[in-house]
Amino acid sequence: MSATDTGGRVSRFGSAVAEGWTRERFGLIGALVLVLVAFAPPFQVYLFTDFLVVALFALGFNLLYGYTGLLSFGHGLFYAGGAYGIAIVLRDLGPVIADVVGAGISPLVTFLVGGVVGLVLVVAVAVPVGWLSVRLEEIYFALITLAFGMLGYSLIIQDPAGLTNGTDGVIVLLGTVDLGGVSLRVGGRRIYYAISAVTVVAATYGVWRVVNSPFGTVCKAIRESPDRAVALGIDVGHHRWMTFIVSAAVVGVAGVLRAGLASVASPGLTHWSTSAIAVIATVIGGATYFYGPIVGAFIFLYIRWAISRFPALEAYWELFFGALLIAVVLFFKQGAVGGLMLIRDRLVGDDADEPSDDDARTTDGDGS
Amino acid sequence: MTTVLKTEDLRKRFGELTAVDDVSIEIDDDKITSIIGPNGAGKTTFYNLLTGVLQPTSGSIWLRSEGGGELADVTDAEPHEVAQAGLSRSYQITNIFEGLTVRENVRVARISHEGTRLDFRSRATADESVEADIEELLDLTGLTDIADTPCDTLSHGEKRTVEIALALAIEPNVFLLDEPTAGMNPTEVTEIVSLIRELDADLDATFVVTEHNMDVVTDISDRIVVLAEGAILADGSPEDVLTDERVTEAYLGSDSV
Amino acid sequence: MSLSSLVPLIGISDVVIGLSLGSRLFLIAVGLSLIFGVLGVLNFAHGGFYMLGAYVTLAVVSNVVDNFWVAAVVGALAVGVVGAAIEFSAIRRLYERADSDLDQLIVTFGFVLVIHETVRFVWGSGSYSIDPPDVFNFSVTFGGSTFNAYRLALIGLAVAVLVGLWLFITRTYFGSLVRGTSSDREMAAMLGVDVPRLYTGVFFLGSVLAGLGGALSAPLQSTSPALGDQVIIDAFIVVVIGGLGSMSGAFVGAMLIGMMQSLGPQFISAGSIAIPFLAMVIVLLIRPEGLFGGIGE
Amino acid sequence: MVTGNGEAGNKYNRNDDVKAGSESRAPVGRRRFLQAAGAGTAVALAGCSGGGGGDDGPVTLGAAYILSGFASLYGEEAERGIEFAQSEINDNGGIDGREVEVLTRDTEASGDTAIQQIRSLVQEDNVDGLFGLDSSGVAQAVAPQISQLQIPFMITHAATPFVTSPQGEHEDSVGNEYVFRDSNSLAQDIYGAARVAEELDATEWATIGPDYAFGYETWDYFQAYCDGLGVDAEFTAEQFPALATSDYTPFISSILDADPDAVLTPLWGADLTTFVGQAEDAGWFDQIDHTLFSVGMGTDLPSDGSPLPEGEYASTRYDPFVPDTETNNSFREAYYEEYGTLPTYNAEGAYRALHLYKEAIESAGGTDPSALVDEFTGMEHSGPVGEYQFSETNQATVASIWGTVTYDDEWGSNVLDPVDRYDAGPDVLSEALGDSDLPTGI
Repeated sequence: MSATDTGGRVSRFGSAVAEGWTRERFGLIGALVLVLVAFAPPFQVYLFTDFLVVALFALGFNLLYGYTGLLSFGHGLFYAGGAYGIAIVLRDLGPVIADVVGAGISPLVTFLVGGVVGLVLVVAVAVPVGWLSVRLEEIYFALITLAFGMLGYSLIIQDPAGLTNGTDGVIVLLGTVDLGGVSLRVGGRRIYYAISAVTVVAATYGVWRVVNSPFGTVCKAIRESPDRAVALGIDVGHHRWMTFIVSAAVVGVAGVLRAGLASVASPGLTHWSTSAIAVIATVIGGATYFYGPIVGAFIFLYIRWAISRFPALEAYWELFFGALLIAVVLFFKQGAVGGLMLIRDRLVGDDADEPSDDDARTTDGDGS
Repeated sequence: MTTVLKTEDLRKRFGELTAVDDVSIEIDDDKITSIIGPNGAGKTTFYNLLTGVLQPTSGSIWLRSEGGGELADVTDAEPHEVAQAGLSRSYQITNIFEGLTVRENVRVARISHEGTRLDFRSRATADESVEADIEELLDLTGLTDIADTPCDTLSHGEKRTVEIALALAIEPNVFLLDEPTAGMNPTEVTEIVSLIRELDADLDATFVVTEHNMDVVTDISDRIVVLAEGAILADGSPEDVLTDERVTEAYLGSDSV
Repeated sequence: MSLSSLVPLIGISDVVIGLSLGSRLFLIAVGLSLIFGVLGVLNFAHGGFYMLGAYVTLAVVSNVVDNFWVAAVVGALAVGVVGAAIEFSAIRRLYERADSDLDQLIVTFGFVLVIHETVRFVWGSGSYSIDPPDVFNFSVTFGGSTFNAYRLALIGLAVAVLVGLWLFITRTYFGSLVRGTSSDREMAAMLGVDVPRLYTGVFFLGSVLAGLGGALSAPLQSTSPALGDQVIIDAFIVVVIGGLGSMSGAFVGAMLIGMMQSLGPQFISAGSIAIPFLAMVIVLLIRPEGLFGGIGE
Repeated sequence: MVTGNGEAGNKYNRNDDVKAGSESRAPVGRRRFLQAAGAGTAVALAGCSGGGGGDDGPVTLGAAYILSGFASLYGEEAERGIEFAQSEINDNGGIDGREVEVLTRDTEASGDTAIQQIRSLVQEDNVDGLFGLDSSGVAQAVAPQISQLQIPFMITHAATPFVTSPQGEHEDSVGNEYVFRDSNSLAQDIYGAARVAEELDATEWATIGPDYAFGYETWDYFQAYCDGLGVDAEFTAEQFPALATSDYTPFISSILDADPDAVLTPLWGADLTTFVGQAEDAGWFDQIDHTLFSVGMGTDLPSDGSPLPEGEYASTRYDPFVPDTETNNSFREAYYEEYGTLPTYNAEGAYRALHLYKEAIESAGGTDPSALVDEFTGMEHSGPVGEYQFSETNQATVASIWGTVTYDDEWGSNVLDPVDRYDAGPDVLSEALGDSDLPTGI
């Protein structure tokens, strides 16, 4: 890529930002927010990291639900898979890795190795589980994924292989990187936030690419009408299986980050009530929108936090989300993102060309 | 004249009911063939057998593959394999991707045809030749003006046209149209009939139509096959078939119920 | 290692306990199965209904009338009213949707949260238990093992509910409407059945069964807000194994799982809680309509 | 009738139709609400972490207990102890003239939740010190976080020895300089159980415990002590049902089939109440000679129907009658006057934690975390539980207390009578553990 090409891109980006509420301007604001959050008080950094992780969890879940119409009540299995993968590597291989690469850098290397192991583990589980599950549809798919999730939960609790430490889970200690006198605690709020933010942004971009690829376009078609897709020569079962695996992998990445954030990989991650968090966030945010799960996760985490500021109410936060879930499904299935779009259309007028929508058509501009 | 689709002694039983009863038929590429029959004659079951949605109890189905190869046995093929082999269909009750725009609908079909279904790295819109094909198809079916409209906001007639565009986009050898004029007003019927005539003239695909509207049937068909109680009752040119007494009887008999 | 001495023979008490656990599971599952069979709704909140039935019964016994049976009936009817209200105000809006199955599941999941938190608000997060009704509150010793006579009574009650429900469905006019509507809704509507009212009625009946299950099981378990979440999963296992929509299937499935829960702690030390889920997966894959009987009663 | 008050009497007169495992009460609800709302404003203004308010403002402490679910009564008891100590301190000049405030948070029975709550207390509410914790599993997950947050944590209940066993001593050890415990640990408590076992005419032993760290560790330590002390014991059956199991019958039946002479059970909270009722139905107390309840007296709240059957053995971390000192007697009397019940060990542990902070802050002249840690390290202290010192591993050298459950009409409550105190210092435990690789945690 030549220098002028880069310069052209930059100036094009600049004019796009100046032009109006374009994708570029939203992107720039988002990047600024991500940087600014790093300087917030520690608890706010923590809360925002939590939001990013839950957002990625829901985003992965919605790849299956929003894009192929399969509602999984068992994605906690992959969330836990990522978390346990890294937790077990940290516990059992940490010392070995330290011997090989030296103690100074080993926490970072172990974290990376653990992340990769977690991801591989998740995919290894998702391949057979997905292959079996996508044979079923609708309620039956929800039930079989729930059963797989709870099967995982039972096995983690009962720990026949002696790996998961039963009900108590595996403690995650990320350690401190020590390089030439500079020491950085990997689990430190701001450092871990940086790791999470980079990972989540990269994963989100990856999912966005998938959604807008030929593969993702076919996914959307399957959601709209599976038998029509079949009649066009699409092997819907196979496609759903592939989507299942990609979806699980994304959730697995979120699980890896969850382990470091929570400092423990606990069996509760694979319980159906954890899987339900992805459902809640996605439905509230709007399942038909790419950004729906992210906005939903934001609402979920921050409203929960706001409620927790009032201990008299704290115990009853689930009531709020239960009621919200019912209201959204009954009266406004577009969810929060749909609501935001409505508001934007009112404010900007209908002539704005849907810049923040998720669909493939929004990318027409950069083809040339 | 070439045979593009052939069934041999095709039979489908549901318990005690024989829905399709030893149907043997050869479809030729130089004619528009209409398959008609009273309600319950087995047309839908017959279509579902041809497209692989149902498995026949006995008999076989042969389809000429793309590019004029040999007839291949597709009796046991999965529905998507039948479609890939060159048999496309439209549905009696409109079945399109409602949440997508017209162009996206067609793009899905083109992606399927191009075999890039599992490509998750590149952009769906990145392949310029695919995009050009889409434009051409939209132009052919007269959908260019509404290409970026989400389908759930289209009129019934427009949706029926999208349905045809979708089925055509996979470049079928054989195109099964299941009641293309169902639910249309007279203006829309005229438009769709002329579209089918145009397409038949412009494309290599062989059209097979089921239809209730007898005016449409006589208008577009070169050959009519009448099904009754799962079996072929009559087969021939429109003039011959429509004057056949057994056909009149079958229809009147069913209508009088 | 002393494991060898851990393996006893199956005693009478194991069977009685297994059947009583199964009876409890049947009472939870049968209403779930009925509602699914007729309405096609998988009611995630059914466990919450069961828990609510137990709480209302406890509250009535301690505050209103000191009679377990009266309280159980009040509890069951109260839950029925709650269920009917939920069907009428929320679930009804979803029948005509394209993806109604999943929307129903999500909405009823919303009610799981609402019921759980409401119960916590009213009764706190602790757990309660209740003595069996006096008639059955005595110990029975049988082949060297002792159990409360109410365990036997519960088995009888479950059988009575099964028989009563069967008679109701097969011998009454309402039952014939239910059967007709479950096999072909459009046809039933054309024949003049008021389908919406029938649906509300069936949802009421299913909810009553859930509430009754909670009420009758209360003397044999502790009642806490977590109960609903625990039993709904058991109920899913039972109805899947027995066949969604099948009542006799729910009975057989419940007894199987009950025996498994009774014998599990003795024979399988690790992995015992995984087995029901494994069974659920296998049944869904091989025979999604369930092991016993098809859709119907 | 729900038995929700003191007149209910011994559960074994079970005339009541309903017995309550616990019932939600919120004696300090309103106050907590106001404090938290105030703290929220303070954070918004202060904006960053560290130290807490100035030296003139109140001393803020964070408490983390189980306030909901199967063991919520432990949190509620701790709240009473906190409230009691708080008004005692604030009515007598506070801590160096400063008021003491306590923010109480619910950990549930989840390590994940507990860590989040503790982070919020430290980083959002800027508390000066932390105390609490009921669950051993939670404590094991929390301890490593405490050393990262670099703030003292006084555990008042969670009993796992591994949080006061320095990291590296055993593969499960997570002890560090910031984590202390003012009540006795499982290693101390179960030493007493083995001493009781020594005296009993029972050779076949079984256990039924909760399916997490605490249940397993209790059984491991018991077996190790029996070996170490040369107790003639065989270990014949073990069952570990999940927390919050609603029906223990299959597990009970399985233990009964094995027919042991005695059973040690660390079930606790509402689980214990449920278990005891169902065990009684199954004829447990007729068939099994001795049952040892290692957490029994914490659950055995007179107000909630006193679940423990008379004549069985139970331990406690604090006994309201022993030692017979002025401090203990006046604490018991004042507490009884205030709440109408005897103080449970969880109330006493929390009560003492506040006094420990008072002493440390006054002695250090401020709330600097590392100064507080220095003060606590090796501190000698006395309270209702007696005189004790913090060991090298930050564990209080309190005694193991076991006795026979006896209903006492005067107090309307179960008490331990007769009761024995077993000295459980480092040397005693390490000798009793013999060849075992389990740490003493002291």
